[in-house]
Amino acid sequence: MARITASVYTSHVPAIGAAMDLGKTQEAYWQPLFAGYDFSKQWMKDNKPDVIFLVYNDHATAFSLDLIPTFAIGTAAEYTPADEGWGPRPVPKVYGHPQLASHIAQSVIQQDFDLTIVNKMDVDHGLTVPLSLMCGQPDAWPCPVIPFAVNVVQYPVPSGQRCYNLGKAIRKAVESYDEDLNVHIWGTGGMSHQLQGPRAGLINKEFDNAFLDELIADPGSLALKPHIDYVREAGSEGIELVMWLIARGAMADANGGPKPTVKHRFYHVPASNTAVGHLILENA
Amino acid sequence: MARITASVYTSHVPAIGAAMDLGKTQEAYWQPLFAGYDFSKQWMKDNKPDVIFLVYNDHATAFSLDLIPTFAIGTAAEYTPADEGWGPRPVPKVYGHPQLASHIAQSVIQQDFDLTIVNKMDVDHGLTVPLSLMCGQPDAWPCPVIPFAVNVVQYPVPSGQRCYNLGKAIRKAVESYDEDLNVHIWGTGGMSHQLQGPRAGLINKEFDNAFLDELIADPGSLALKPHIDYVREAGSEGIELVMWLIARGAMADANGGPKPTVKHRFYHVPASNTAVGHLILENA
Amino acid sequence: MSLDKPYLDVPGTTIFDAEQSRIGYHLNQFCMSLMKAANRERFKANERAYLDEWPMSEEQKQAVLDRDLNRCIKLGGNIYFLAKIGATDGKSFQQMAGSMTGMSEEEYRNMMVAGGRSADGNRYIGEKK
Amino acid sequence: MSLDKPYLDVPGTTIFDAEQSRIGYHLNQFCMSLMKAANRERFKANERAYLDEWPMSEEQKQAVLDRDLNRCIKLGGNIYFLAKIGATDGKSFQQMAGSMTGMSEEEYRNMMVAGGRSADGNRYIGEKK
Ligand SMILES: [Fe+3]
Ligand SMILES: [Fe+3]
Repeated sequence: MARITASVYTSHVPAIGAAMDLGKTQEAYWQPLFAGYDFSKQWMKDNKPDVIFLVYNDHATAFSLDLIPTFAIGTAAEYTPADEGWGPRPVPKVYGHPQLASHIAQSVIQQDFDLTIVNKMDVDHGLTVPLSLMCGQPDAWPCPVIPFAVNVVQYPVPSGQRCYNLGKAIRKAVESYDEDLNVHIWGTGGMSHQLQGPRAGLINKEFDNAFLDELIADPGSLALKPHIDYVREAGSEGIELVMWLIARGAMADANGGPKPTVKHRFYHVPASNTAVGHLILENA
Repeated sequence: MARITASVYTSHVPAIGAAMDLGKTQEAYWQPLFAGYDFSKQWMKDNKPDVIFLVYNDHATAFSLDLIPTFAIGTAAEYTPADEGWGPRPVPKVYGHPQLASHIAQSVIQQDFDLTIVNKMDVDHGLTVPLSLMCGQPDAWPCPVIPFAVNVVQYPVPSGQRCYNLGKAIRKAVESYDEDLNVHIWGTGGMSHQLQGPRAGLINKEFDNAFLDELIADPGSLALKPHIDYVREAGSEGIELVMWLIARGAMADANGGPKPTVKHRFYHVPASNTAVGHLILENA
Repeated sequence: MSLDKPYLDVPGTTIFDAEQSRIGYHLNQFCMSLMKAANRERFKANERAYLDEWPMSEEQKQAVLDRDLNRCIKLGGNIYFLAKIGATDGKSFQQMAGSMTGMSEEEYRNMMVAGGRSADGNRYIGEKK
Repeated sequence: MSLDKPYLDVPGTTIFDAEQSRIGYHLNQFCMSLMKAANRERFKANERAYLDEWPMSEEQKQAVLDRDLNRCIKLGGNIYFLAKIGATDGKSFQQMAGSMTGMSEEEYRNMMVAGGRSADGNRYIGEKK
C-alpha cells in the first residue's frame, strides 16, 4: 500500500524563484537563505519520494474571481508553469499522478470534504518555488506531483482545524491505495508577511518560531488558532500558514501513530517582504 | 432578519423546457404534467419570495471535466441561460443576489463546507426548467435567484447526509443576514430515471413515492440512504435526488423547529425518460 | 485501488467515477467542444478529421463515428457530454437513451408512456425477473 | 450583515473578504486581463481607453491611473490581482508593497533587511507602540 513517509514545510516567495532563475543565489543578500536548503536538497536525493502531494495556494493565476475553489485537487497528467506577468519561470513542466490523485479525490470527498477536481491548470510560484528550493535546478522534477490548491486569497479561508482534519483524511486516502508508493506531503506558504497597506513589511520572528515549535510538538492545539491571530501577529498574508496544517495532519502522530522526527529546521529573514521558514519531518 | 419560509422540490427534465418553449403544453402527452403545476404557479404569485436559493446541478454545461466543484455558489449579479447544444432557451436572464449570496458563502464556509465561489457562469436546464415550471413564461423572473450547483455527474457525489447538513448550514447563514428577506429554497432534479446503457428508461414509482413520504416525514433518516440505493432503485441519474435533501435540511424542523405544512404534492410518469415529482413545503 | 465500488453489480449501468473520468477525459472534452456552433460545423464537415485533432484512442474515435453510445460510455464517456453529439445530430435525450437499450425508438417511447422500465429484475447482475 | 468580522481593527490592513471581492470584482478582473502580453501592450498604449472598457467606477480607474495601491485596495482590489499592474510596470513585489507604506524604496528595503516591521504597536488600531 501507499504511505506518507515525510512532510516538508517551506515558504514560497516569488523573489526566491527569481533569484534562482537569474543566477543570484550566491549574492550576499540570498546566500544565507539558500544555504538553509543545502541539507534539504541532499535529503531529497537520499529520500526520493515516488509522489509529492503539494499543498499550496494559487495567487490569482489559475483562479481569478470568476471561480474560487476552497480546496482544488489536480488530477491531470501535467501542469505548465504559469506566466504570472513576468513571463513563465524557466523550470521543468510538472507531471501529475492522475491515478493516485483520482483515488485521493474519491476517498476525501467520501470523507465529507467538498473538493473541486481540476484537470487543467497552470501552476504558479506557490507550487514551483518549493520544488526549486528542495530540488535545485534539474532538467526534470524528480517525481510526479499532485497539486492541491487552497483558497487563502479571499476570506473566509478554511479554518486551521478544517485543514488539519483534511490532512488526516488525505493520509487515510493514501493508505487505501493498493500500489506501494512512497508519498511526501508538502505544506507551503507563509511565514509572517504582509504585502498590502501601510502595515506592509510586518515580520514576527517570535510568532513564527512559536508556530514551528507548536507545529512539531502539538499540532492539534495549533489547529485551533483562529484566523484573526494569524492576521494580527503574522500579517495579512501570514494566513498562508494554515496550509502547513494540512501536511501536518497527514503525519502518523495525528492519526494515532508515533511522533515524527525533525530532520531539519531553518528560519531566515527576509526574502523580499517575507520571513522564510522550513521544516522536514519524517515519520518514525 | 432574513428567513427561509418555504421549500420547493421538482424534477428538471430538459424536454419539459422544450415543450414550454415550443408551445406544446396542451398536447395530450404534456397536458397532465403541466396541470400538476397549476397550483404551484398560483402559489408562487400568492407567496412571492424576495430571493430563491436554487439548488440544482450543471449537466456538463458551465463545468466541463476541466473543473468539477462539489458545491458551487453563484455570487454574481446575473447569469445567462446556456446554449446546451440546441440553442439557448428563450427565457429571461437570471438575476442574482450578490449580497445575500456572498453572506451565505462566508457563513457556510465558516461552518466547514468547502464551497467554490462562482462569479461567472451560464445556467442550464437544471436551473431554468424549475423556474419555468413554477413561474410559467413571464418577461422576467419574479425575483433574484442564487444558483447553487452540486456535482452529481462525476462520482463520488456528496452523500445524502452531507447534503442534509449543508441545508442546515444554509438556514443558519440566511438567518444571520440582517435584511428582512423572504427566502425560498428549491431542491431540483430526479426523480427516478436512467439515461444511459441497456437499463435506460428505468422508473420506480414505489421508490419515488416512498422518497416523497420520507422526505416529508423523516428527512433525517432519508439522509442516511447510501448512493447505491439510489442507483439500484432509481436509476443512475436518480442520484440527483440528494439535492432535495439540501433544501429539506434548510426547513425549520431539521433545525429544532416545527414540522412544515405540505401545500402541494404531485407525481407523474413520464416526461421523456424521467419520473416527475414535485412538492411544496411551507414552514409553519 | 481498494476503494469501495458497490455499483459494479448494477446491470446495464456504468457509473461515471474518477476512474471512468480519467479514461474518458479527451472523449468528453471533445464532446464539450461541440457546444460551439463553429465546432459543430467543422465536425459535421469532416468527422474523422475533427476527431483526429483530439488525443483520443482509436476505439473512442470509432465509437463516436459509429454513434455507439454504449461503447462510448464503456470507454469513459458520460451521457451529459455525449449528449452534445446527439444535439449536433438533432437528436433528443429520449432518442439517445433509447438507442442504448436495443429497442426501436417507438418501442422505447411506448415503454416510457406505459410507466418505464421496471426496477424488478434490474437491480443486480444475473437477477431473475 | 451580522457576520463576525474580527479583522476590522487591525491597523493598515484590509482583509479581502466576500464583500471587498464584490466591490472590487471588475477592478480585479481588469488586473487579471494584464496576464496576457497583448493586453499589457494595449493598456500601456492608452491606459484610460483600456480602463474604459471595464465597468469599473471612476474612482477605481483613477486609483489605477495614479498607481495608488492603497486606494485600489480600499476600493476592493486585492494585492495578488493588483500585482499584475506592477508586473506590467516592471515592478517587484517588494517595490509594490513598499509603495503602500509611505516609505521610500530604500527605506523599506532597509527595514526588511533589518528584520521587518515589528508587530509591536501594529496589532490594534490606536495601540501605543
Ligand atoms: Fe503565497
Ligand atoms: Fe438533471
